[in-house]
Amino acid sequence: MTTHDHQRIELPAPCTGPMLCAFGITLGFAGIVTSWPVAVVGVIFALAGGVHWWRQVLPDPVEITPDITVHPTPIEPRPERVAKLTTHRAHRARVPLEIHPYSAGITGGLIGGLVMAAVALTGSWLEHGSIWFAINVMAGTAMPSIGDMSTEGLLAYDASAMMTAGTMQLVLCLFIGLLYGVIMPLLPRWPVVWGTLIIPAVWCGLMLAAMSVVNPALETHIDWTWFIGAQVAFGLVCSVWVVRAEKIDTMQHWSYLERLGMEAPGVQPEEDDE
Amino acid sequence: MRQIAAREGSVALFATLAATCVAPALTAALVCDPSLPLHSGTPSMFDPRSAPAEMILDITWLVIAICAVIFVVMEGLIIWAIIRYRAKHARDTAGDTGEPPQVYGSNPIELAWTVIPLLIVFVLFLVSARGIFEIDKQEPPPGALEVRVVGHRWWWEFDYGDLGFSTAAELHIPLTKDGQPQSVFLTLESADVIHSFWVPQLGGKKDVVPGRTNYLWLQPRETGRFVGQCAEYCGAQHAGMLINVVVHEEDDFNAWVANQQKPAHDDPATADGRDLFLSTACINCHTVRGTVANGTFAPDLTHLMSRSVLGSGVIANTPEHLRAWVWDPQDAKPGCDMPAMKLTREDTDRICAWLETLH
Amino acid sequence: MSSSPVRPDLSPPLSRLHEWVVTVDHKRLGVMYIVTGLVFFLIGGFEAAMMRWQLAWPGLDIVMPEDFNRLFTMHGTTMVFLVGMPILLGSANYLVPLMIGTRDMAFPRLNAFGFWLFFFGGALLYFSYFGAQGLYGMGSAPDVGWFAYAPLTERTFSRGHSTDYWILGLMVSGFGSIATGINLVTTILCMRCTGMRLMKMPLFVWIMLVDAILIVVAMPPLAAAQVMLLFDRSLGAHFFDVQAGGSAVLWQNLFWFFGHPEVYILILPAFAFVSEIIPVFSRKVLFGYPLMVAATVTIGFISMGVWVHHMFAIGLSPAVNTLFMASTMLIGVPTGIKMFNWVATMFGGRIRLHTPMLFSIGFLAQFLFGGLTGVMLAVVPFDWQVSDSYFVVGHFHYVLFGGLIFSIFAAIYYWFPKVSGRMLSEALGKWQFWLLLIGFNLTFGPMHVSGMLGMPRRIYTYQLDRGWEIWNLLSSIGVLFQALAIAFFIWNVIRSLQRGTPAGDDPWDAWTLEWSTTSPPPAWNFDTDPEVRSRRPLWDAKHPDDPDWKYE
Amino acid sequence: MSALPAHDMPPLARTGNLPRGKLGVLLLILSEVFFFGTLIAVYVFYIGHHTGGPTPKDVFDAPLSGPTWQPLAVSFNSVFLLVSSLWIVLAHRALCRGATTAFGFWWLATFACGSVFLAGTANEWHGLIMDDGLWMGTNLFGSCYYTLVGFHALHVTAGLTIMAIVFVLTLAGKMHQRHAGKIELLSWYWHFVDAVWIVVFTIVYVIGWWGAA
Repeated sequence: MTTHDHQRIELPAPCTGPMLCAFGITLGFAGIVTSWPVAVVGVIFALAGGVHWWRQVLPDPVEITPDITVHPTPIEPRPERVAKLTTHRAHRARVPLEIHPYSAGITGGLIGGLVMAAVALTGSWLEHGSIWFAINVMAGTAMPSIGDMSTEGLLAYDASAMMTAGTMQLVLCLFIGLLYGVIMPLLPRWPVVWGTLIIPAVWCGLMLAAMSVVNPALETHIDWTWFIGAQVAFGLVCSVWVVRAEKIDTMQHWSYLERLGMEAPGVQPEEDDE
Repeated sequence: MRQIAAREGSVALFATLAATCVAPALTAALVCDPSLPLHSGTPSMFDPRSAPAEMILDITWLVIAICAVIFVVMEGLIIWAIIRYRAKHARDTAGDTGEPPQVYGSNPIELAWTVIPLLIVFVLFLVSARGIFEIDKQEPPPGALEVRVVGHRWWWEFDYGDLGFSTAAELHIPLTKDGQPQSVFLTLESADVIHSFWVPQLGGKKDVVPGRTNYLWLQPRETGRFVGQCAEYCGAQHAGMLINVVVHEEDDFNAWVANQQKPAHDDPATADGRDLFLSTACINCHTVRGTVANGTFAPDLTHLMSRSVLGSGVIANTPEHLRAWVWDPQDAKPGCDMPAMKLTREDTDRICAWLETLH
Repeated sequence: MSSSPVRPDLSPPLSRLHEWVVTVDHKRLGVMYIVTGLVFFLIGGFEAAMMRWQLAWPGLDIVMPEDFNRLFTMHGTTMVFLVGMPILLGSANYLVPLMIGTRDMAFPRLNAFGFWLFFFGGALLYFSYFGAQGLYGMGSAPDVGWFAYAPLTERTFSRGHSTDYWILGLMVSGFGSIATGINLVTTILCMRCTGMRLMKMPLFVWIMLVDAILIVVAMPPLAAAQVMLLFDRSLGAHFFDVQAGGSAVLWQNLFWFFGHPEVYILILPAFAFVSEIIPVFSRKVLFGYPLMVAATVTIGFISMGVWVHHMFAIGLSPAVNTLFMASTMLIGVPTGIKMFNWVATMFGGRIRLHTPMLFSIGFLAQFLFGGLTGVMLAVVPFDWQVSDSYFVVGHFHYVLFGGLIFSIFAAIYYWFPKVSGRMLSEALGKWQFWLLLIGFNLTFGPMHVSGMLGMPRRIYTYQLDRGWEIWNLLSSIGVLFQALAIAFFIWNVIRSLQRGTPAGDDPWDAWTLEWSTTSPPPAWNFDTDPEVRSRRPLWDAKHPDDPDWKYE
Repeated sequence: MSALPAHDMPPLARTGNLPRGKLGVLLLILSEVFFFGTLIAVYVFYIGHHTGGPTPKDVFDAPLSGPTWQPLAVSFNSVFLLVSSLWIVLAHRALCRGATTAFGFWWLATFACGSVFLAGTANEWHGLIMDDGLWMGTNLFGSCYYTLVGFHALHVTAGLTIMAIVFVLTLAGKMHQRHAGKIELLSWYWHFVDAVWIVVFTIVYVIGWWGAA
């Protein structure tokens, strides 16, 4: 790096104005709680500082040219190697290199959510003779009134419960579906088993433990068979949907120039298929 | 390069973990264990004696559990990362090991740890929202006992409007009414600055804001004395603005009400003390029903001796304390609005002798 | 013409002082900010120690109730406005121009103006200890709490001038913060060196950009609220006068509309520090840079919409409480993302546990705890129990002390070599770290317990039968450890300035532009204008065979 | 970094830096927006909350406060401020062309219109204080009114002060084409003051007067 042909360096000149001005302003305010002469002195200081400052920048800023006396040590290239991820030739990557498209997770979640709702509503119909029962108790998570309802009340259609439960189902299935789409490639073998059995099992276990707080209405009325059945149905549909989606390349192991679509001799990474 | 003591790393890790876990762990151990050496007077939210306090505790356990799991997992990951990925050769910077693989990130993983917190937040939100609407009642429940609570600097006035009397420092409420659990609905108002009414074992706090009326719902589950105190900074004696709530059996409460409804006890034996009291500036601030004293800036003294505390709870109501208080309240409660009345010792004794008859 | 305005007519010490007073150099101003902030840190710490002494056991008489109230007011005000703000502004001042490869801030004189406003504002606030006419004569600091809730601040309840000093001191230093905030945003958006697109900026610069924007939009509402309070007090206006139709809740809304972004203004720089330090000491590029940027911007936006969570107990309608509970919980998500990304940066790295990294790990461990208690406090029913209790005190000290102050020490140990040209002692640094870690957790961990056991904040003493003694005693004992740790720090700085190991340009083998110039950097920062092609220009220079720009 | 072999490096990205003066002024205006936003929000919040007179209706309606219906008088006044925004644009354009005499003329016009507005505000305050007995401490309406309108007037005053200085410089022949950029920044500030006034006018004299009736 040559240091003699640097451009002319200009720095702003030191200036007392800002400090005087700030001091004056502070004194001016202090005048409010002390006495007016303090404020007068403050205003004088502030004006003096302000004028000094203005004259530094107007019409053109005053600048100084420093003597360049010290120079940084030039940075030397390092001989040591940079370790690579062993799985792939690209040492820098946003891992993994291939993913299921996120859309698969989202659609999987929505479809799974529909199937899950169908199972739950069927259960509700068979057990209680009304599909509204399942919807109402689900809404009990967020609605205090559900807990006080009689069984007859729970069998009837309730618009706000419908809204609440519908929103909950939509949001939860969307999020969980997206999560499925994202983590399926990371799971060790048999992702469908994980998605259908293990994850719902964990989820149901958590619900079992926390149900009295999360949804006391549901705890009172829950039919675990149908509850678990609905969760498994969701897991099955969603995970199968995600796994069936083709993986797409994230292009992260492509070099910058490749991603730019440039081809030139010497820019392609050498092929070393291990 | 500076030296790195090689063993330090793992020790450091464990110590970090231990140090950050010690407080929560101790808390959990001490608070949850009923045999712990807590005082009976501890206003612990983990020892609820009222319906809303129980509801709050349920939600609290849920959120504590969720946060504890996240905490343990994350601290574990941090420690694991330090142990597993520590540079192997302490003196070495990068010379012979080179640089590790440079991984920029991972969209799926990052998406996962965006979505999982969102899920947790969503569920927690639903549950807490239900709790809010359950606990925060804006209308008195049917059949509730209504008490108007007025925060003053630095004492509490309890106005039993329907029952026709007003008292201070101690809130008395019944456990049941006709054998059914009794809801208590407090209307909170302030006479000066913002205060906050907080008796942890009976419910959450609610601020007492001038120019505004707030409500607080309680439903005691057990009899007993429950303490709390003002929870919004309100000036010099914020610390001395204590609350005592006494939950009675139904019959005891009715007896207490019947006594409070009477005017002040009039005992000729202490009439000179009464006359002295009524001739001082005391009556500008204090009320004693049945006399000319009708000030409203300070606690109603009509049934002073039915209360177990003085100065809004800073001292117990004993004859000695009463004398000391009348002599100079600034000693027990420095900064409070009641001045030393500059009475002689004899006058103090005479006034106290009369005050002690106000059962 | 020389770069320093030497005044030969002055004696050497005066001449040096003159140099510093008239300087417009962003590095000198940065150092002045930080040194002033650290001095105020010692003062604020002393105030805290006095409070802990008073609270060590029930019924102590170390300080009078009024003095205790002044202590916590001044402690809170000092730590937020005179410690957190100047240190963050100072570090941004020092580092941002270096990191974006420019010679100075966009408006160097405005920069000096901002610093001096802050400085004199702080001095004015502390002058109240000597000059304010209080109820009991001269010398009375404000005693209304750092958030100065009306109507306690109204003339009826707060006589004398102490509250006016609070208003004026903070207003003046607030103007300084706004000036510096404007300056920072302009610098970052207008002065970047060749090749440094927005997404090539170090994350530090990104976070400081968001931080400065928050300062620009959050400080003016505070100034407006303070003006109203001042008019109430000095001109007899009625903004917060309940008798005349004014509202006590309005002040809270205005204050927290500033106050909550302020909390993020304070903690974002902590994120900025560790986002630079953790990658360097893990020898890995920061994990998930784009998501970190997105999370920072998201935090900036949401932070403007969560202020009501300070007011859950004031009796707002359940619907309003629910709404702000949602926004408050939501802001935990981007914060959590940052946490995950820092830990992921450490995974697969080669971690070197130098002092800066130790403090960063301390930050991670403790900020995690503070963040989680923050999520707990967002749950309104729980908040009804513990708001305004010692639980909250514990919570925000885990965020601001365990988080911010630890990261500030990490930053000091990391950049001190660049600023002074000398290394701080690792051995003393580790003593400081361990003592501070123990002391900090000992002081603030038990506060969560006493809070849940019903102890409200801001009480000068408490009853003997409450069962809070042990927790308060533990807290107070922790102060001793912390004081010792700070003594180690001061000794370390003094010792290292005199005979620390020379640092060289790049002692940590780091990657951002400030390490490519000399230590300390010359007034002109860089001999030639830097050119960057990636987020880690020095990595590219050190690894020309495998540079970052190939992959970003 | 010049040590790097240059042949295989990609071209340097354009940084797209913004002009700093303009950005600085925009940020200043942004912070002012939040300042005035707070004052305006408080004004709106307190409409109708005052206890005791005089009310907005009392002081703005004709019979009490003088010969004219106040909103009409203020509207007349406001026209001067709004028009001054136009003059300052013309002044800036003139300076861009290098026509310093034209610049001086339009600049004086801006200054004059701004001054008329300020005088109008002073007159209004005089009437309110002397005839209606309304001041800061009279009631909550007075507190809000004087704070909001006062801070606007303060900003007008600051703008006029700078304008006066610029005008003196113009007379001294020191304003040139190359200063057009700085004059543009000043004009932005002036437009902002103008825009704030439109909101203030709507809030105080339309909604506040009508809503508090």
